[in-house]
Amino acid sequence: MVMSVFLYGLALFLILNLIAGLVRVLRGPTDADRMLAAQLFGTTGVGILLVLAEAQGLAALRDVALVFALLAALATVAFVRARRGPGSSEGEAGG
Amino acid sequence: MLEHGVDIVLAGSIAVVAWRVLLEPQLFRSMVLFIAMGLMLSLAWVRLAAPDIALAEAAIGAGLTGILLIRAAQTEAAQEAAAAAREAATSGWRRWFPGAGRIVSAAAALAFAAVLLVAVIDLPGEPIGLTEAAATEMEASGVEHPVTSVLLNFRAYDTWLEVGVLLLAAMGVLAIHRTYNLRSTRSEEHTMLVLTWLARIILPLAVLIAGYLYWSGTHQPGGAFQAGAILAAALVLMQLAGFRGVSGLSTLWLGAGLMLSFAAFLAVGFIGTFEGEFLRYRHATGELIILALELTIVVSTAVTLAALFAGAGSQSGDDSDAVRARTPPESL
Amino acid sequence: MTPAEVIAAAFAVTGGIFYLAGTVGILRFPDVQSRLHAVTKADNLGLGFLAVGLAVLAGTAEVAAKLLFIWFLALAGSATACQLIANASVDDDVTEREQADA
Amino acid sequence: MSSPFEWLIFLPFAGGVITFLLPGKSRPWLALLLTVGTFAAAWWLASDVWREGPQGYALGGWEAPLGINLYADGLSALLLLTTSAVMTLASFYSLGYFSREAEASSWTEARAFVPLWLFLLGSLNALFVSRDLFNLYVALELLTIAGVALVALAGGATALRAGMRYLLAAFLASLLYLMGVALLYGEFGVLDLALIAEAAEGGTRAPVIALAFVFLGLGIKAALFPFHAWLPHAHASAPAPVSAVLSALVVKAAFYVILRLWVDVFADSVTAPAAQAAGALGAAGILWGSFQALREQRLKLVVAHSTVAQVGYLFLLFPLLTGVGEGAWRFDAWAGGVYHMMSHAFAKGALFLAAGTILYAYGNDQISAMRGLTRTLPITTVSFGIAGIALVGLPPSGSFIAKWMLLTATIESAQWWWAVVIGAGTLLSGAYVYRLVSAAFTPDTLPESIRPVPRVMEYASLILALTSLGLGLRAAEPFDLLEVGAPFSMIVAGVGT
Repeated sequence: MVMSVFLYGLALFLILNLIAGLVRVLRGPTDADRMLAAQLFGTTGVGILLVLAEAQGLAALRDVALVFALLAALATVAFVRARRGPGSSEGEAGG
Repeated sequence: MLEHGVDIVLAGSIAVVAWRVLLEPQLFRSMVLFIAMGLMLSLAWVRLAAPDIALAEAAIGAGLTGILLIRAAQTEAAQEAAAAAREAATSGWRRWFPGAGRIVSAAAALAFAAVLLVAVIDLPGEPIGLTEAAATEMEASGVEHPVTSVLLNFRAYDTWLEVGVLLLAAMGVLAIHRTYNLRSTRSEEHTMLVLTWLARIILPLAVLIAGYLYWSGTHQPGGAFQAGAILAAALVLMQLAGFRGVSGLSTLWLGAGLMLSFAAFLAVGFIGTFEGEFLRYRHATGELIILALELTIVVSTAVTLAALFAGAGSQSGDDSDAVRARTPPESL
Repeated sequence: MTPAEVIAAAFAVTGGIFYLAGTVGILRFPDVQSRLHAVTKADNLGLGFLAVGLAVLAGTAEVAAKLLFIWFLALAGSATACQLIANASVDDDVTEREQADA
Repeated sequence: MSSPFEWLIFLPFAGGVITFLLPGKSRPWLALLLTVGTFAAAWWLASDVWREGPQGYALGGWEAPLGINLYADGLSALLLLTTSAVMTLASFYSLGYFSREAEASSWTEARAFVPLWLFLLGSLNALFVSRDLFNLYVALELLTIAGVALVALAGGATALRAGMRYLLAAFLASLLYLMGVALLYGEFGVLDLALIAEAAEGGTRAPVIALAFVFLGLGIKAALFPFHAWLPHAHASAPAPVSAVLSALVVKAAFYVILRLWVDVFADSVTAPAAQAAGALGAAGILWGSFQALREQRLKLVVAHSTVAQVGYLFLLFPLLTGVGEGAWRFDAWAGGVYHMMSHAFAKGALFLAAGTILYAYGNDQISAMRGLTRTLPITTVSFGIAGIALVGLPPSGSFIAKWMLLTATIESAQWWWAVVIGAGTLLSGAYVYRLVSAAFTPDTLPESIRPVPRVMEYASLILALTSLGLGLRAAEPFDLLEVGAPFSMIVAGVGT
């Protein structure tokens, strides 16, 4: 019982972390910052999934975490690869 | 108590992030928010105790959708379209009613949500459905996971046609780009060592994990589509790292990869008619057939999704067909 | 709470603190290069501690191995991704300087 | 393979796989062979239905509710026959249409075209024999994607944009339908139409919102006014054979699902006001579509707008069937509506093929450029005229019978306002058809260069046009077939219960 409350509390705390990270996506200022925030979501998301797997007693959720961990870097790779010419992906400041 | 806290925060933030995704004027910001939303949706499926869907959302949402969107958002055409949309939103009558479009769409969305809420509340309280029937017949289906027995046996016909939907999407994209040969697509330079390193690590692991999910699909959440999506992501990573991924396939092999699963279902269905009905395989061979069909789904899903990506990136091809496709004929 | 649960909770809380540090870092640090540390160091350590805590809680070698594997994957992914982002942001800086010179 | 259901599904899909994998000039011929084979299978099924009544089939040997069951009654059989007949003739047409050796693109077009074409045929067959709410969704998806890909095949910015719009509209529609299906499954716990119909009998369990989602989604796919905006450009920009089957069959497929659900499954759940609303939207579609068709300058766009109008007639069925008692007119209205679906399929197919021939020969399809058509393309002119007659609903065409039955039903059910709409629509369609025909008969100096047209193209549209005319001369058999498994019986109606 105590453990369950603790685990859900931890999950909630991590979700709030994730939401706080969204501020960086909005603020930028460069696209690289935003991509960095997305990378942070990946690591946090894996953590949340692992905690929920324990809390809900669903072992299959670890597989979901596994898939996230495996694929988390892909968006960043696409981002770096798709930049055409310097400066073209420069975001506007503020937000 | 706290689990409700998790659910409420999650649901609320999904709504807010979705709202921002729609209204964000800057394309790239919107895309990153969309990726974050995919993660949150996956968590929502987890909270609904639907690991099969959470897995699919993770494999497709985190892997392929993000890549496709980011690539699309960074093309010049997309930037121009976004600029034009911004322009349109502040010109004409909209200049006099700034935000009118938002208010209307917000009202429509809220009304829709309210209607949906009423409909869901109206549903019978006790869980009904075919869960029990599926559980009773599961033994005859050849596998031990109810989701798999529905997808690959009781409703294999639907799954077959869904495989067809995926296949048609790829055929459509290739037809639009007027090539069945992805070898002509632009390949990335082989310059980033880090990327090569990553691809070398991820590829074998992706094959391993896809194999694990494929195998576990017979008795626990997992399955062929998820495994295929992971392999597709790995193929795309190969391509991005400068290796020949799916675009190294010849026209014939590409076609065979795309068609494999659909054709396999067709063949199994055909053989089934000798025993009774189309797609009949409930006896001793059931499990073997299901495993074989799932394997074809893994391969075809991987090739199809990777080909969608490679096809979508083939816009810079310089053959005359592609040029013709971009120049509108005088009339149609 | 059993002693194992206490140990697990301690690890998990430590992990949570690192996550918090990562979030503070990405919000408060002044530029991309500094913010990279938030992801590469703080969050990955957070995940590591969390994984150890959960492994203790689960108590089987099988789950522990899987958790460690997941952590390793996350490390490899974010290390590469951050290196790539760092490269990209350095390119950006160079371009800005060139533009300023011109 | 001892059941026609198996052949109807197997043939086109197997053809799609084979023509995609095996290159060769014989590809279009193979497609033709398979459409003819599918027609034979449809004929087989129709004769089974005729002799033995409605047919069923349990896929994989799993009976509903767990498995998916197929079903065919007179309505399905007629639509299957119409589908394979129109597609067979359009396949003939495409033999000529894609044989443009001079253009490098023709090969890629034909190569992409044939597999997609056969997949489209397969998904239409799958849809018309489905008896499962979710399976219908899958069939609709397959149909939509094949349709969008075929539109985009024309190449060029216009076609791509039109295809994209089509895709987005159809996607929204699919999501609405799927949401409704999910809610219906939550309500009834089964997906099989017959089982749902049993549970919904008496109208005590009428999930109004779910039905609204389902019908709204299907209404968008059927291009019901005001959700029709995606249609004209999508249908007008596609290659000619594709335009023909999109207007003749694909739009009708979505309407078929509405009809099936409305009269067979949820007959007791739908209300009279809903029926009047559907009729009103249909009426608005008739007037708006006809009006737009009158204003367009391009031939294919005229024909496409006319589809919006003709779909409108179909929706007039619902006020004539729902909430107006049990009179004899209900069979009239129902059979008239179905007959209109068929007749319009042949007429519109013929018109689009003829328009494609003109575009092929002249290089553009401006109405003003059609002058002198009687001399350059006499057969095409004739098929244009005949299809025009069928479209307007003049005797002896099938549309004439259909409209006559609809009119009778409006008078007998004392809903004269729908008769006014039908009359106005007929006059308007007469006007736009006259506009086209008179342009064709205006003698003028011939254009300098006309590309020679393969004969097969001209004859394909002529046969389609003649079929739409023939439907008016031989109506007895189709009506008898239509009565097999029909929700409204002619005999019961005759007694006047």
